[in-house]
Amino acid sequence: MRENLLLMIGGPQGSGLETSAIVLTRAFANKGYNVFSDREYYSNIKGKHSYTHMRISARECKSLSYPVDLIVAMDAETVFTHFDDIAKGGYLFYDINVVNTKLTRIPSMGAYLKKRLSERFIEMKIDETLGSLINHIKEQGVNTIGLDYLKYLKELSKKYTLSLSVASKYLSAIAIGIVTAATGLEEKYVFNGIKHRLIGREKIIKHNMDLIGNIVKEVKDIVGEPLKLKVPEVKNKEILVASGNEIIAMGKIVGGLRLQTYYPITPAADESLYLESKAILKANGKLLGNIVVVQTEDELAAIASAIGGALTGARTATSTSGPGFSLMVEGFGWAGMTETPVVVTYYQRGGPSTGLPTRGAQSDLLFAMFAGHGVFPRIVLASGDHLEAFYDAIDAFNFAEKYQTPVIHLVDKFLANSVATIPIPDFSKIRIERGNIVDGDEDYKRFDFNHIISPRAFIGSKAIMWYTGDEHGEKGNIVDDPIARMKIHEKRMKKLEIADKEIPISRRAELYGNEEADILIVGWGSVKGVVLDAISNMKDRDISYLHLRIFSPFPKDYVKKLLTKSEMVIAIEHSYEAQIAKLIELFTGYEIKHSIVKYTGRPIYEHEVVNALRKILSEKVKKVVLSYGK
Amino acid sequence: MRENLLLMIGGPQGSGLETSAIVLTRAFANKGYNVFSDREYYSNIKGKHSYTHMRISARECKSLSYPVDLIVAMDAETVFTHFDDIAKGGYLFYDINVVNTKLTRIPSMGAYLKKRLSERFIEMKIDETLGSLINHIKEQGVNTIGLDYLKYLKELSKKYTLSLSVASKYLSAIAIGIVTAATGLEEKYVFNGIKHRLIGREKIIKHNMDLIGNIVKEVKDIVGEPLKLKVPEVKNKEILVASGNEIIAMGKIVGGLRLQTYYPITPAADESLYLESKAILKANGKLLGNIVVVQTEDELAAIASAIGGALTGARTATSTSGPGFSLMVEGFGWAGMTETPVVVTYYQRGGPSTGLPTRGAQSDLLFAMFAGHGVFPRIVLASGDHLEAFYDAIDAFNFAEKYQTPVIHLVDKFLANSVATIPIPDFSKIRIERGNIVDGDEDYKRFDFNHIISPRAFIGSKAIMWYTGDEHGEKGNIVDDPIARMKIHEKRMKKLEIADKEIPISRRAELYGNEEADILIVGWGSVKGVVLDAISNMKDRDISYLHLRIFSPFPKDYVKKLLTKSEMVIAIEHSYEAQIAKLIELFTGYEIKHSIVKYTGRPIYEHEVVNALRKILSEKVKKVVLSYGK
Amino acid sequence: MVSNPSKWKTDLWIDWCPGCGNFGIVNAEKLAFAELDLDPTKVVVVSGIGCSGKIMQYINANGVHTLHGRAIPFAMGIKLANPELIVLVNGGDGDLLGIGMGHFVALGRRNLDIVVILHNNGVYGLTKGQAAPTLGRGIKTKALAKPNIQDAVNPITVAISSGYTFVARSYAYNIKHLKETIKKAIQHKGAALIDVLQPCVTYNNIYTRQYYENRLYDLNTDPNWDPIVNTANVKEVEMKIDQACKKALEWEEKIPIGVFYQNPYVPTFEERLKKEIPSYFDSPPAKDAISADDGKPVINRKFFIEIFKEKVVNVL
Amino acid sequence: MVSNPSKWKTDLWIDWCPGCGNFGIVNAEKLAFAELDLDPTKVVVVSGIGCSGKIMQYINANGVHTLHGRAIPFAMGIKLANPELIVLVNGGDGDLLGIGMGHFVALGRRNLDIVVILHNNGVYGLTKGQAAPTLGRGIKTKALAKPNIQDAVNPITVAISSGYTFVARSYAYNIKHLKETIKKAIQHKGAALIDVLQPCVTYNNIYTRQYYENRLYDLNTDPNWDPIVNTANVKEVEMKIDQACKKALEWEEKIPIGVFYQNPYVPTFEERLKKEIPSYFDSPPAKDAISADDGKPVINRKFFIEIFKEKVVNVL
Ligand SMILES: Cc1ncc(C[n+]2csc(CCOP(=O)(O)OP(=O)(O)O)c2C)c(N)n1
Ligand SMILES: Cc1ncc(C[n+]2csc(CCOP(=O)(O)OP(=O)(O)O)c2C)c(N)n1
Ligand code: SF4
Ligand code: SF4
Ligand SMILES: [Mg+2]
Ligand SMILES: [Mg+2]
Repeated sequence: MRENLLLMIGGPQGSGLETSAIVLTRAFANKGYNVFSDREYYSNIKGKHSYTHMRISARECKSLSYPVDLIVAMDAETVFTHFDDIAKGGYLFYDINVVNTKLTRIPSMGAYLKKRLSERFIEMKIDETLGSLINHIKEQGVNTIGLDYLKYLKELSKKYTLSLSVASKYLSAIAIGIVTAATGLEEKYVFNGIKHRLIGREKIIKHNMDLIGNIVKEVKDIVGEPLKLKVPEVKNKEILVASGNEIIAMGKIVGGLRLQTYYPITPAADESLYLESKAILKANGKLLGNIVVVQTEDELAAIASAIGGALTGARTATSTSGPGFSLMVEGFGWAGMTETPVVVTYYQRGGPSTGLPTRGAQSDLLFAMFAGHGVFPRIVLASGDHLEAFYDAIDAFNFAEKYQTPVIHLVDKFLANSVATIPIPDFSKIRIERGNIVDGDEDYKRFDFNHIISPRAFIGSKAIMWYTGDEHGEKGNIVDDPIARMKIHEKRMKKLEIADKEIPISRRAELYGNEEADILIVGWGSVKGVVLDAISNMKDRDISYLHLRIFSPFPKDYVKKLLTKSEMVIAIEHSYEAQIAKLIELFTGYEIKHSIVKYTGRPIYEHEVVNALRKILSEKVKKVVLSYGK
Repeated sequence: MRENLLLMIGGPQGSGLETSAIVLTRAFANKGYNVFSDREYYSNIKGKHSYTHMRISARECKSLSYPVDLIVAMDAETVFTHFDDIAKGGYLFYDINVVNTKLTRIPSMGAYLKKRLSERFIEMKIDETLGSLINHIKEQGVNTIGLDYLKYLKELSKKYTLSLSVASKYLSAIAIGIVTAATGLEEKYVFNGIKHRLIGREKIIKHNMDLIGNIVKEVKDIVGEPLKLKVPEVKNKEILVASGNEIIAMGKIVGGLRLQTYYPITPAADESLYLESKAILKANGKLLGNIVVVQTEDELAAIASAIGGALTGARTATSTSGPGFSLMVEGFGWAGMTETPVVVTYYQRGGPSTGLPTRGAQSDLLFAMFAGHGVFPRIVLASGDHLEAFYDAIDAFNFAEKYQTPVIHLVDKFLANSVATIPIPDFSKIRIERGNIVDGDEDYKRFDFNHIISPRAFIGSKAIMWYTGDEHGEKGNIVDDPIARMKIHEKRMKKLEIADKEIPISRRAELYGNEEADILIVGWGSVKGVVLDAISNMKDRDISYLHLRIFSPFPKDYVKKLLTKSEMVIAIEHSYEAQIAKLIELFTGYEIKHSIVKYTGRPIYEHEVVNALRKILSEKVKKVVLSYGK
Repeated sequence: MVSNPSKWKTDLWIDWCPGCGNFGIVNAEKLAFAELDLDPTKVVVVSGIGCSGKIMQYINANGVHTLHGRAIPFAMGIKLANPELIVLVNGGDGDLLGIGMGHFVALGRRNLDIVVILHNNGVYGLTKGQAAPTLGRGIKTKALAKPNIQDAVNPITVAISSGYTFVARSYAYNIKHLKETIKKAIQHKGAALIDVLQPCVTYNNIYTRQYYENRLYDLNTDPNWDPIVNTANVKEVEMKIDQACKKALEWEEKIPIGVFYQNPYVPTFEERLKKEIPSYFDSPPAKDAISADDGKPVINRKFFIEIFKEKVVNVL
Repeated sequence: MVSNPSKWKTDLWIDWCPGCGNFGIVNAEKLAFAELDLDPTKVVVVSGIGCSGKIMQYINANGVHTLHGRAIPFAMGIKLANPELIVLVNGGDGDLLGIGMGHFVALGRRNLDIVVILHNNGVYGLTKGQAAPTLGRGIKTKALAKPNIQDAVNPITVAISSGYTFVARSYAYNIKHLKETIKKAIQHKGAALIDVLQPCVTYNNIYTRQYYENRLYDLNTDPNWDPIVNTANVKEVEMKIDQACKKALEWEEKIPIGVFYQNPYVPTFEERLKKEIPSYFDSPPAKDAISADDGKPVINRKFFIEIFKEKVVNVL
């Protein structure tokens, strides 16, 4: 029995992969396993190849790796694409109806991949049919198991007198059934998962369970439970299963968000949709508040109206990704100039421009730091995993209001679309900090020069106030007197110095491992999980990980001190250039000489980090560029 | 007789100051003087205080300084505002009709200045009338000369039977007359200036000259020619007199600009207006080309249509300032992704946000470097004076086309609005370099992977091509294959490495002074003139100036080497934080410990630089914040 | 009750050109506030960038001087977060109908209860006189080197076809008419546009005081003019829209001012929100408590688990 | 002459959902190009972002896949720089009428000779089915959690009041009608809009094939329908606009397709430019030589001094 299982389910976009993934995640979670899963898809509604990659573990896990132990292929393209992703001794389940399919006959497959595969098949001396490929990998030691998917669907259609096209919609149940059987998971967990996903739709639940039951029986008859998992040690009786988008929405809600304005964009939009489903916050029979979520006409309007709302005292935010933030820059600067607390949840994706709209990246750090003309303070924070994202979503509001600045909360597609098991957050640690808020009166001055952070009254309170993006006097009127300009410019900038003093270093940077490790890896955002998983597998080496969580105000002295203590420092990032290294050099003068980067838009995998580290250590390579993943 | 004269003409916005400045500049230029002038004004159409500050010199000069030798005050507010800007022994000309005006009765004056002045007047023990103030400065050694402005206008109105309100429009002639007289300039030069400004309007020219003649006579009768200037040594028989806006337009025209799209914004718009006046390029009776200048609905459209034009092979550009560029970020990234040569002439002004819309700054360097999500190559260059701006405007197109990248040409309000005498550019040095351009054919691939800089065919040529902001394959079709993505991403980025190799260091950074000077000042853009003027007056010290002209690709090694050679390095910039120091640290790890900064939006003056340097050298101050100027 | 108009005055010097139509607008706006006896702390004047945009600091109420073209979305955020506020947008023609056109149309589609006062001067005042979107093709005002190359948009028809439910025109120097129009617009529930013909004495030498005063007439002088939709009937709405659009075409010889169209039957955006969120007006974003006195969020662990129960898995 | 339609095909797999209305549009567009026997190197398909935006790579002509909402200004730059190119914009309703509305209106004001093909599917396809600006208030399509809260815009009336001089509607599955309409639009000189009703089989379960096919009728079936302005007479223009706008309101029971309005008398932007720059068409931005063979600029020192003579001062 194994502690740990890596699996993949692949098929065309729109064929129910998401359903399989969610049902399975919940089912395993239900039994107490840790699950971490990622979804990879193309910017397309139907037909392009997509897949779910999942790790199920009896112990904690926060990353993915290759090779996988099990692939369930819904179609021929999945096998063609992923045949070399399976471990020796691992399992491939496929549909026997597609074995005659030729590589050249997969219209949805991109030309570059097709060409690479053709060339490889020639090398491997196999013809272009799926059957030959399957034979080949069988010879390589993979257990290949063909099932007749169509047969199951036909049976279902017959039994419940459904048309075959309706029955085809149950394809996802086949994948669920296979995984259930192979891992020896009890069907009741799957039933709970299905019930949850299809809440209230009793007939459909029944069809699904029926089909799953059949598959489980047949698979067990053929192979038994070859990937049976060890029973997990259960730490928490209640856990969350949520995507990054969802956990951020939850954090925002707990943090007091009351108005979210957004314009749809991948991978941010799902957060807003989830928020909208929670418009009315009721608990214990009591109304706790309402959340207004508004889809605006564009991102220019999204940030403008989030700012407008913030002026009245509501906690407001907008969510977007690179192209959207590029349009928000002018509004963001206005918030900086007028000291308005507004939060931008910034989901990075593959750039530049429209780029790889459904793939991940961490290549917007420098942009987030310096976006906007002129100089103004901002807080920039980034989350490394689901739980951090939850707390960061709350802190983003707290920082925004305490320091009266706009805040960028940097996350990315990897986090947004990965579904994980997460402990219930620790509420004893959560506080709402609104800064210096007053009612105001007739003499109120919004930008009172007697304070660095002037007391803030809301529009609609007892005071009158003016806001302008022009330079302004204490009352908020337009001013361009040079001396007044200096005063208010300095006042604005000093808020960041206060934040630098007040926000503890431990909140801004976290060291995993000891201070004097031989090797120090420096990263931020969603590389955290994979780096920690990787180094926990390299106990033979003295490696620490420095995880940066706040970039503005930057924890300069602390970082500089740490870096100079290690013999070797390695930056890791999802970008072409390791922007974190540039930023560190900007603030500390320290040049990080080694880097591990990836810019294919696919996640960094544990095995890649391990290999890259070994390469740097043994071969003295300076920069390792990762490329695994389809 | 003096070599050098500093003067100021002040009055309400809209009262003809610009006319006086241009006429005088041309008049002095006509006699062979070097002139450098700046115009300071508020974001207002009529009524707010504004002034022209000018240096006239028998030798080269590229900056301004205080105190001035002469102020011509068109109104009371000018005297109140600038009374302490005049040198001992200098001259103040004022209108005797306003001597009873009280400080508290100047409605257009801002409250902050009024309060400071009130407090000072109490200290100085004078009452709040202009008369007392004038008496006071007279006691301090300033020659104060009151003239009856109204009388002149009345005489004019009578002589030519003009209404008094029409006659009032000749106020600018009074200023011209005073300066002419005091400096001993011959009237013929002024006449040429007037004729040029009012070309074809014979009557008005006559009225002006008549009024000027009267003033000159009267002033000479009262004071003679107290500020008579030495006859200049004439190097060039033909010179240009142009503002920064105009010289950039000229550069663009010579550089082959054919389509300029823009949305009006201070201080960029005048460039486009000047371009528009040159829509039809004719010389020697021959048509050399047409320039299409289009005012778009916003900046999003301005950059988009400039890019569109570039795709067809025209040299295209857009001009804007901070708020506009904030809106252009998304389009700029598209150009980066699609390797489209487009030029953005970026006029910095006081930020953040709307900021100080009519004042200057150099605070958008980091934004220009990192604007846009994702990573893509760009060329960023900045001009230090009029002549540099001319050549840079041409090179911007050359770089854009050679490296197939968007280019940011950074300038600022100081340059834009300063009018100077400039030698005719050296045409032997000018080349048009269009990079690798082909006609294409049926097999043409716009992003041919066999080149780092793929041959470029234009839309409309013999080839067909696709462009997309998504990641793409060789033909320009949307692709998100991870391996193809790596290839094209690397190909894009390597263009910058080529540019780094090809563009000579001397083009990117210029050292004024010797390499091993005790003190090295580092700056860029419009600090150049004032730094060079200042250090030429500090021959007692061993000071060099490193002037950076291209930031991307950054001349890393050269700069690092230089910096480490000097004992003391000082960064100077119009910003809160000396962004150039940050950028240098980012690229080289070298921390520049000293800085001279100014963020009032007013120019840096020569005397300020001298004082600041002395302060840093003698008092070991790290950072000097300048604040001179109204 | 009418409050003292002087309480709406501020002590800043107004830096518009002497004789600028904006003076009429600011005066009428203050008078309207006074006559409606509004509470300055509950009024928000949201403005764009331009000569017109400075108006916010010449009125003693809350003022938000936003970004060029974005006054409407800023105003929307303010209104959505605190619907009890009276929110007005003052913007230039370049601002609202050029760079801000997308938002102008979107506001109509939402029918949010906001009053938009368009300073229609035909030019970009503050950037020295370029053609604004309301200037007709072929017209050459002072600062233009060549005649205007683009066609004008008609604010009235664009507003009506975008869904504004109160659409009127007034004239900057007719302070009484403008004041009354502003009052009506404020009292109307829904998106309101007032197209104010505003002479720019410095740059617009075509649409001058004289030009207007030779042509303007009040729609109300026609006793049969009835711009208000009286029943929720589709046919009536279509008819009223049609007559308004026809009137909107009048220009060369005579120019109508007054209310062109008003439809009180379209639910406001706020009312539409209330359908989904019944307590929206009692508990709008700006008013909710989000934490207890000890700083703990109103959502505690228990409430959290209840609210997000579909994401909670109980380990069996 | 009609060229072989297959020469307009590309070898990329089309990744739209099976049955998507976009297939009809791409086919009609290719047929129109073939029947007009256009030269693919002189055709530019400029598209926005959305399902619709991918069309450019399914047509063997120049293609520019721009940014969300910005296809029109990109297209404008292309056309201005090289007016001999035939420039079409294909965009979604979210793209052209939501985020891109400002540019949509601006194109009408310019009457630039560009054809805009609106993929009107009522939803944001590529971002999974949110309401687009053409979806009516209260309608709840599949992916919407709540009924749509905003009113629809009417592409036909917005286009007409913005100044488009060719305004038509067609239907994605009526390839013949659509093809003919595209041909007419290309042949028209000036800004042309074709509002193409485009079923989205995945997200729009309201405006389906069935919905349309029960309601559509061709305006041409009425022998009296004459949408074309026949004289440059203002009254005729007003009348034609009025009848078009009235027709544009028809929806619930029957939905007209065909040409709503066409006015050949408004000068295009290119013609307006030519007034100022007489050699514009012979020497447009993309065609001018800017340097000699030796790389020297066409403007040498002597020419420079002549061109900028007003900035040159001769020292006396
Ligand atoms: C993004 C941006 N672009 C350009 C400007 C420059 N700008 C300031 S005011 C203005 C136009 C003003 O015209 P209008 O909106 O008609 O207002 P008016 O001055 O006529 O009242 C422009 C283009 C700006 N402030 N911001
Ligand atoms: C600036 C920006 N914001 C948001 C997006 C995300 N996005 C991609 S397509 C799309 C909407 C597509 O809807 P529509 O224009 O109607 O096209 P359709 O897919 O329906 O053809 C959006 C919002 C983007 N690409 N860029
Ligand atoms: S420029 Fe025109 S709009 Fe602006 S203040 Fe002067 S008169 Fe008024
Ligand atoms: S989502 Fe709709 S518009 Fe997009 S491809 Fe599918 S059917 Fe077509
Ligand atoms: Mg205007
Ligand atoms: Mg759509």
